Amino acid sequence: MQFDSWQAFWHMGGYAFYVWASFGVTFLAMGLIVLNSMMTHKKLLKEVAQEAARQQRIATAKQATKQNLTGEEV
Amino acid sequence: MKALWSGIFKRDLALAFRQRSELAQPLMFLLMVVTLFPLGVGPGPATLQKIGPGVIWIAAILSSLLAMDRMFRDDFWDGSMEQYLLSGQSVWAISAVKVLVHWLVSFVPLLILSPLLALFLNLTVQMYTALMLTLLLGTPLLSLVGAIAVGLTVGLQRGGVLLALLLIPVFIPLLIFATSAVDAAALQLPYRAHLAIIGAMLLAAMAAAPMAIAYALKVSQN
Amino acid sequence: MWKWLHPYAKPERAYQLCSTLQPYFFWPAVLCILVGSVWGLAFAPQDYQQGDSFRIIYIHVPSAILSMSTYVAMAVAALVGIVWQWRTAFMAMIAMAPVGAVVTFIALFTGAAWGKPMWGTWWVWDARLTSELILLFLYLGVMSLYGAFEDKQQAGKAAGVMALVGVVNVPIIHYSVEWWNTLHQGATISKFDKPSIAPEMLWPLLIALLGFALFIAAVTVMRMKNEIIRREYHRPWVKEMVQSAKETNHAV
Amino acid sequence: MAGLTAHTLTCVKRDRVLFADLSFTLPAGSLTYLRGPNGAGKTSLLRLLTGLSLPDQGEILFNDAPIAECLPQFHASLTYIGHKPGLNSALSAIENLQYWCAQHSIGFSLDTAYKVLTILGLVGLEDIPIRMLSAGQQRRVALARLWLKSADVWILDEPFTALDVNGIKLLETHMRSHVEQGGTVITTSHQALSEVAGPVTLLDLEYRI
Repeated sequence: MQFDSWQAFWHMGGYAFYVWASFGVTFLAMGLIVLNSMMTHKKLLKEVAQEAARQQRIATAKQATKQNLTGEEV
Repeated sequence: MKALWSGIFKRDLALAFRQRSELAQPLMFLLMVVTLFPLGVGPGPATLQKIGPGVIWIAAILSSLLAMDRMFRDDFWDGSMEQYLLSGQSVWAISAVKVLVHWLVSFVPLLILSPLLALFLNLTVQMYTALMLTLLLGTPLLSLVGAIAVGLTVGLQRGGVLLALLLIPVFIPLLIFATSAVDAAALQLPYRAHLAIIGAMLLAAMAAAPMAIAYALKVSQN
Repeated sequence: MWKWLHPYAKPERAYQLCSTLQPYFFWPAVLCILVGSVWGLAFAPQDYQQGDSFRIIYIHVPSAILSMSTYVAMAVAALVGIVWQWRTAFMAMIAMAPVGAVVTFIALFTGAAWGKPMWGTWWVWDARLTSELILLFLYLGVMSLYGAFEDKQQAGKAAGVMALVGVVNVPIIHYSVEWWNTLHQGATISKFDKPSIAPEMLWPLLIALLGFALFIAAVTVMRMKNEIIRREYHRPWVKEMVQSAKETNHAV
Repeated sequence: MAGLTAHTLTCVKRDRVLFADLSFTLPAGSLTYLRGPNGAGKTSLLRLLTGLSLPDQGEILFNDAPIAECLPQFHASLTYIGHKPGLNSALSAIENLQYWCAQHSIGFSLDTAYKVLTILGLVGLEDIPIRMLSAGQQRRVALARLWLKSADVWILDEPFTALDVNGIKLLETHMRSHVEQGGTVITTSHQALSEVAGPVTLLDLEYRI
């Protein structure tokens, strides 16, 4: 440890603001892009599920009309 | 060869001649932007001489961005582009000819206008010579590289601002070398190295850009 | 020779590969960045000239180096996509752009925050900062071009061309700016033969560099997965995958 | 004479599958009428056939050779008339056609051009800028290419748009005579072709969700 005390560590030889701002902004930016990627991933999975459900509905609707038609013929 | 000459070169020149007012507008813009600087920063001859080369080059880049998308826009939207691509000519050759015509009709007038700009900004004769040489070597580079970005954005409804965003960072080295050549000339220093670098960039662009433009045009057709 | 690579050009295989690689990139990245930062902040010796402000180097230098290399990697992906017509290569390219832009932003911010105590002002038109700024513009250009197209297939190709135009320019920009302004501190890390910084200072820097590289790789594979789903959502395998993911979630 | 074959074509546009595994042949001496609802991919299919865009899967054969390998020859024997007329609005009909012929390396004589424009009922409109012409007249100028270039394969995307009854009849007659000489025509249209056009092969595209 290069610093005598925690206080000295946080003080960073008088450059506390610049050092901690740099590290803070860096980690914030990194966290944000990871978060953004994860959120997008979740959103996309949801959209795919919705799309699948929509396809399902269309298929059932088609099936239903077909059955109706054949039913009338019989 | 004949197909390119009479089908593209003559056609584009005829069209440009017919749309003269459209061609004159970027030049008027250039002239006005240059006029703004003495009004904005003060008319002191020394100041003007200092900022002059940069101002002329920046104004030239900005005004060229305004007119750049003329190169392919009409052809794309009226379907002429499809017909070019189906003409059996190689697309890179067509693009090269179109870029050449674009340079002739939009930058040669600028070169002719440049003595006036030099007068406005109080450039010395040595500086003007250097400016002229950098413009002569640098503006074809603007046309060539610009055409790639125009080819990419031509299919977009509102590509105008995007075009500028794409191109401005790419033009920065040219701006640096061109203005510092003029600065060197102002100090009576040799500036052949600057010209050589701009010339090298121009040659590289001449070799690579037509292919890239052709690819961009094909992508925009998809 | 490159035949073994071809299966990975298929989106499905590429997706699986990304999923496999993701934890191997992400957790070591977190670890390396933490170790590098803590070591650099608390244990590395003070610089005799710059005092403790030099500790910003542990994020500034890795981000500055990697912002450039990420752009180059992006251009390589674009070239692969254009030459061999791999759709996944374009996806990889566009996945790299945002993380590259973030890293460039970090390099810019930390450069400014380092400059303030050193030069007395937040922004100096110093060579490295200026070329980082232009690099950020290039990243933003590629991203906005990609965003402007509705057809993402076309968008990928267009952005790829722009990335290539940019990468030709990156060295020119770098040297022109450097030459334009020689006020610059000189790169400290590449001089391995005659190290200008003490080894106790260098080690945490190298660890942080590795951490940043792994971080970029991790975010790239994450975003590439997103890109694959976005473009392939109509394919059966995506639906099956979502379905099975849901089932395992329910099971948990 | 030449034929055009599509082999297991798949086209994905804006992440939607327009058609998949589509195979068909357009033999020499045939007129094919491509039908399908809006958004089914008719224009996309025609553009694939011209080589303007590339299929996601499959290939197109011209005289049994993939078109990518014989593009200049293929384009030399192709006339494509798209949605967009391909005419510059500041140039006149004659100028547009003259430059077009030069680009496509076709011999051009003013006499022929005037004659073709006369057939198309454009007497007196030959040398005024295209933008002064009505939509139907512009369409006729675009169609003049079918008379100027002797190409085997015609790919026509909605050629009847904006044409009046006479114009439609004129074009249908011309298509028929081209087919009778062994040419290949594929066209889309919103209205069914009349019997003037001669025997027609139907090709249907479905709208896929």
